[in-house]
Amino acid sequence: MSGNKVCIILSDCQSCSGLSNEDMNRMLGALKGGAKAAHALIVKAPCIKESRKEIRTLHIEGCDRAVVGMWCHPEKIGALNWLPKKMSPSLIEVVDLSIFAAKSTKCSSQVDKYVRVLHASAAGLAHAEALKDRKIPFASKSVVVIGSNDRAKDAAKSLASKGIHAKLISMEPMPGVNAENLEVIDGATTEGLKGIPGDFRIAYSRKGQRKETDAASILLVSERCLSKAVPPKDSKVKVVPLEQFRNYSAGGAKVKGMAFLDDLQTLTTAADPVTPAWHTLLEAAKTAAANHMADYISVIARDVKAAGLLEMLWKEAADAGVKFIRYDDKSRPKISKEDSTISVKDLVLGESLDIPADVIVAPITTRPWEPMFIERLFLPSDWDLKSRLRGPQRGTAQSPCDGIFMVGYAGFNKLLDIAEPELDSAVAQISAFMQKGCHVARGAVAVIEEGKCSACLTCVRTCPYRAAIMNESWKAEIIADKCAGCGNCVAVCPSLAIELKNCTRPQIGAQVAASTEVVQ
Amino acid sequence: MSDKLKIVAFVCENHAMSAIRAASIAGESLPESVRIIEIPCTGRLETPQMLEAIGGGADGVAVIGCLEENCYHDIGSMLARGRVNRIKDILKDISMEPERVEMINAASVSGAMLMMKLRQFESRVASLPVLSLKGAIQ
Amino acid sequence: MMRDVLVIGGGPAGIAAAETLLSLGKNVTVVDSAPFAGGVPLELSCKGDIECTRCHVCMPRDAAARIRPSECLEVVPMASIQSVAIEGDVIKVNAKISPRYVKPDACIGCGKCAAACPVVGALVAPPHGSIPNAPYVNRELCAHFTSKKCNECAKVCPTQAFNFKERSKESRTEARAVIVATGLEPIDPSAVQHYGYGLYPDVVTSLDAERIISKYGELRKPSDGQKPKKLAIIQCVGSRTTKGGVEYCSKFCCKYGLRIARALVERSPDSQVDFLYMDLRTFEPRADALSWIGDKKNFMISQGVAAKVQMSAAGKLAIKRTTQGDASIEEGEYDMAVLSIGGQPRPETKVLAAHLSLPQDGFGFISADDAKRRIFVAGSCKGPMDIEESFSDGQAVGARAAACLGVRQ
Amino acid sequence: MIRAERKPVSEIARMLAGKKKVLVVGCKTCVAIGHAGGEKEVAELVSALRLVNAKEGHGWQFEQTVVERQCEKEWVRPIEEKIISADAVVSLACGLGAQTIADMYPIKQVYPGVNTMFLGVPEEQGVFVEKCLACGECVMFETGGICPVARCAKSMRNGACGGSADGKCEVNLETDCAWYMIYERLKLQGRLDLMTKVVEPKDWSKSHAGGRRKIVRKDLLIQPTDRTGTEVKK
Amino acid sequence: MTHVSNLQKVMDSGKFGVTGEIGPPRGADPDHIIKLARELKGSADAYNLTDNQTAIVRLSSIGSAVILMKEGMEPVVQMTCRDRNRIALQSDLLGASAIGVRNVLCLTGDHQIFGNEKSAKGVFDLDSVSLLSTFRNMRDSKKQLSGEELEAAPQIFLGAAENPFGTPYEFRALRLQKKVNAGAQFIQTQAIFDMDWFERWMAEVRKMGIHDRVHIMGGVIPCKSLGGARYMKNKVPGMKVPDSIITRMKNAKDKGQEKEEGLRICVEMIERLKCIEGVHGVHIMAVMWEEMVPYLVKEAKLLPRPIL
Repeated sequence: MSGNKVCIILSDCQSCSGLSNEDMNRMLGALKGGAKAAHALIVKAPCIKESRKEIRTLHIEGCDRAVVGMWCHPEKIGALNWLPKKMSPSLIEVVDLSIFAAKSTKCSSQVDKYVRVLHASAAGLAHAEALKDRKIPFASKSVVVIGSNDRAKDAAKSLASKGIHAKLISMEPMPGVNAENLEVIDGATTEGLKGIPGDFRIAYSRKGQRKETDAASILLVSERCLSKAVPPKDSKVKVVPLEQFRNYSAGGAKVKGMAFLDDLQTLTTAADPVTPAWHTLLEAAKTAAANHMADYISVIARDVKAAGLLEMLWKEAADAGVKFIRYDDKSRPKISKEDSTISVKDLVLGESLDIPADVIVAPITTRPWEPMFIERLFLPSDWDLKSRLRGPQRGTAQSPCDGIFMVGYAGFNKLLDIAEPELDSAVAQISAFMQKGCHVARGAVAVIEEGKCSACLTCVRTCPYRAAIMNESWKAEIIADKCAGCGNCVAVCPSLAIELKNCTRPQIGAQVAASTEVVQ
Repeated sequence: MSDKLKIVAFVCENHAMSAIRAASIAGESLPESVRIIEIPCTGRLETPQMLEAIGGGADGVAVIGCLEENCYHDIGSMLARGRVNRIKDILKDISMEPERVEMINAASVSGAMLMMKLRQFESRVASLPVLSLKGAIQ
Repeated sequence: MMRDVLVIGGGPAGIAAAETLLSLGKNVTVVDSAPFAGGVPLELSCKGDIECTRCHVCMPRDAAARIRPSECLEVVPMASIQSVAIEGDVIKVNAKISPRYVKPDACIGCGKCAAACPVVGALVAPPHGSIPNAPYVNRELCAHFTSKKCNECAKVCPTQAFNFKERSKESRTEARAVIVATGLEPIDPSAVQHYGYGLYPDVVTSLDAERIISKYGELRKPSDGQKPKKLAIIQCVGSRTTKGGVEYCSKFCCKYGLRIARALVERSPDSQVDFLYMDLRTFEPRADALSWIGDKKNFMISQGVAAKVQMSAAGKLAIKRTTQGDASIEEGEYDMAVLSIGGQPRPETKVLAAHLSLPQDGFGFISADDAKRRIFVAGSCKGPMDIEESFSDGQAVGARAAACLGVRQ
Repeated sequence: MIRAERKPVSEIARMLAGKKKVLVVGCKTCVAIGHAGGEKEVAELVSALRLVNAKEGHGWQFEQTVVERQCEKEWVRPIEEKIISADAVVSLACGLGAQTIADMYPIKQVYPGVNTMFLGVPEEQGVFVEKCLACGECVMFETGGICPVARCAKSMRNGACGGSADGKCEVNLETDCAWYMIYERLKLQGRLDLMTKVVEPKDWSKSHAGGRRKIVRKDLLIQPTDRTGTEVKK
Repeated sequence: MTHVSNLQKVMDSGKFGVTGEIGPPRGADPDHIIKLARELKGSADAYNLTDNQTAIVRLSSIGSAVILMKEGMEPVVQMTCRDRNRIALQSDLLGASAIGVRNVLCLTGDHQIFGNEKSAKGVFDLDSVSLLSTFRNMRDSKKQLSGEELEAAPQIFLGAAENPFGTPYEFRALRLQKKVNAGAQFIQTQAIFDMDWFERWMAEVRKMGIHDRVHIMGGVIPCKSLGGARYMKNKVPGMKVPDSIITRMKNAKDKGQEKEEGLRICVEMIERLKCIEGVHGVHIMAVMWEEMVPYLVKEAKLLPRPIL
């Protein structure tokens, strides 16, 4: 790659750099002197319109790449809009020299440092290969929504109403769901996912047949995996799931005691997370109290998660006569075998209570996606569905795989009323995504050198974007259109078979050499 | 061999770099000795490159990446930490000071804290005996 | 000129809405009362040391850093809404803009002025993710106004961005839709006398604590600048109370309170942190919220209401609280107390709601928006929300606004 | 596959004291995939040694290369000149590779750069566990597909010993007791009767105890048939 | 069948057998054994001589056996597969038999990692079960393992150890059966503290009808201190010490009567063992506390020991 010539363009913004004319000339000399740059020149400060024009039309024979040294940070003055036209943007490196300026010292004392920095970048750039971002128009025009609950239904509908062709794949039958450009594939289980954003292929099995459908984007609305509540053996208590409470309350006869639980551990041994449906729970408790459905109505909870304005609902329920009992981690409530009561040690008062509970209302608790499912969808399997997926730098409900969105319990257990706006935002993001109409594949990709791969699968296991796969001939292959150019595969490959185009080994090597070189 | 301190900082171009920018706009600039090499992700960094930096005459190597669990590329900074530890082991093994390499995590918003950590690292390195490499690296 | 959407308030919700609208091809004006759009998160610090604790502070700030002012996005900071008039399907908003003394579009963010300024806090540099990305001059402190005509910053500025002659001016914006995202303001805990805020220097609010942390990188006692050996974090200050606060639960305090605690515990293992709370209302399950504790000795979490903060004979803070397990009262001595304060609707919200004739509930939250008149409400002026929630709510509302304006060909 | 562990750099440096031209040879088969002696590790070792060199001034000159399978002569031949011209060869391949080179070029000093550990499988990224001892007489057919010889600390044939507590091995409480697993497996398969019968002692002559082992595939030998009747001395 | 040893006679005659345990010293000095022997004489039918217990180098068990026999006492020689391959084991057996050793206890042996020669190569050529069957064949069919004829068969009463508290629990009774099938004539169990557990196990054993094919001797350890008890509970793999014991020791410690309590517990254990159907004896492992054996035996009303 040594044939490629680099020129160093330095802005003479003296007020910013604090450099005198002499300094500037000294610097220019040093830059020219360095073997790493073919050419070096000084231009007027880019914060002045005219000089931008000058730089834009700049063309130096034999130089197809440039390092631009500036004294303020590039985004600020929209560097990318006025950089030399003749050169590919990815071959121009803008260096904000101001961040290398020591606060106190007079800048002229730092000329060597600036020179070193610029030389380092130049040396690096000399090795860089030509790269261009590619736009791949979406092959598919439709969005697939995966999920069986109401929210999935709503999402599909609202997408359809935005004029996007939506497909709803749900495990359960979805009778009576029909709208314009909405296609319902119910009773189907997702089998797998292939392809790139804009051209996903989702395999699913329905009635024993394996079918495939296309999608530009995917929205995962998690199934509400309701953990089943099983009443303990030989106890007389009746267990009503919270989501069926409405039907029960319609014809429910008056009982002695009714207890609402926040956690299924009391009923099952399975370690379920506490209920996210506090709104529903408090509403139910309130109605129960209002309709005098029992003499003693209690909510037994570790924490009364009446967050935000739910607090008021809690108060109302309490006023209506619902008793709230908090228990401790160490002493969970127990359902007695003899009579229908729950014995619990009140956390605040510290005394043990026997709470009459002929009817126990079991909470809505949910499980996140089974890892199997994630595997099948070929998302990074190590998402614990808490942190990775919801890392702040991703928009809400956005997965690192571009074009795939997750909401509701697909994320993790959260208060239901938080899940609601999330869905809208996901829908918004999808429609924005669909408007783009094309997937921009970053030119900066990792490529595998012919015949060097020893098929160790390390890159396949490592790649956070699942861009590395094994091809038919069982050699690793990187799907350029998925690759985000992070280079994690490069560093783990045991046979150095992978090279990152925009950050090659010689490039880093040269930069290291330049930045550690001895100062004359 | 210059008598000035030289610290090579491999900086991920995402959160870490924007943290440095933010700090510099606030008038806080990098320590005199630190030289930045921007890389797409700290996970791209390989052990030889760090060793070469030291062999080339750097007194210290700092690897600055995103916070774990919040790495722009999901896993990069975690892998980087592992490699930095590997280098520490090697240095210990060949009786050099493992303090010469350091992994620093930073979020885009914590520029001031990053600068503080860098300065601390610089002073730590400065306190170490001057690295005298008899022969240069081929 | 005519804008598609006017976003009032540049906090997480406002930024999110603006970003979504831009991505959907709408042009947006964001007006904000603060010198920097970005909202409360701009004052908060990252709680992670090595690992991200998902406090989501950087979420809106990164988003703001992504969107730069252009012809599609105009940001008007330091603006206070004067009047709102709805004529047909055009909404006219008049705002008074107080002087900044720095021309944002001229500034190139080289950071020289900040380095040159002799008075601490007089020239406030833009934190990461603030719009505009240019400093502003604090009239109260700036030496140019207080005493002699100091001119250091203007001297070093390469682009002559400073203008001390600047006066406050009127601005009128016409838009086809409005998104109200005025957010919350922190509750002043000095109303809650029994916590002794303002009375004892070492009783600070969580906001103060975060400012201290982001300044020094560690928590220090305001009184003597020492690291506190024993520290109490008191939850639900000004929230869930009928005296000196609001009745509702502010929702986000558990989240950040616990994260501040984690940051302190992990960064300084030698100081003891006690976390006094009523109910743990983090958005994640309790087990996940507390998983980081592991076998750390210097963290104690106890359920029970902190009753009173007094000065003990030893000159320390004596905190009375009901202990977990029984109703008895226990007293502990601490060097420092951090009050996790909640949030309440800003007074502006009330005015604005009146202008736009939006319904408000008893607390001053806007209880419903008015899609017919293209007036939308986003984020925590609808009710307490944490950063993440109001961010995603902003995105959602932005999308709704865009939808109601229709797709432009 | 054959799993190996990188030797400490200092140890290798000690081996190389007084040498000048050093050739570091990796192998692209087992050790590469096991992240012990592939091209990556070769590069790391060389740059680490360069550091030592720069520090202590041994005057080493390094050459680095990697072959497809170091345990086969044909693959080693191509780098013959390099080996000849070096006065010390550091092999990052398993014991086989190192010995192949050593046997091919008796005058050359060949140094092992890794410790060859065991036959193992990758349990997860970066974790390798032993599962076979190459004992020469596979008994898995009666232990539910779990090898007690390799996975039991005492290579017992009639387990589990009294030290098996909560399904863990007494020697290392992290590792599962092989015989506990075997019991579970056989129970699953309904073949517990296999556990109740007394198993005769193992024939160790088929393992290393029988001296250097050798496999002769007569059908693969290229020589007149009449002589292949007797045991071939090769 | 013929009786080769006193221990065998005692138990065959339906009496409750008692064995003690003597840990050979970590040196060539015989006096230690002689001293202990004199203290213990008459309080048990035979005395186990451990074979480099927990892989710590000690005076060999056969060597100690000679000393013991000089004192007119009957040894139970322990043989582990850890240190010897089949050749050494068989020859040692012949040797032992030749000098008059009659009781042999076949063990696999603790792993060398626990001992003071950690870098030793563990042999484990055979394991306890195959060792039993080997010795049985040598005795009964006069054949060594390879099948070759021996000139004279050894005379031995074959024993084995079993741990009812190891995993997999359901398998433990089966494994006992396995050892009996392999030729075990008497069994010394791992030390028992959880007696209920042991009784359950015995019930299983009885169900399988093993108890009348073999003499099962329950193992007991008198705990010297609370620390010791805790150690056995937490550190020793495959040992079950219920909390009730710990609390008893703790309370005793507060009263300053640890030792007494430890002995009391041990005696109670023996008392209970006596009443369990199918248990034909007790094996007292008073590690580093051998001198207490006579006291225990006396307290458990097992004196005088019958001489047959």
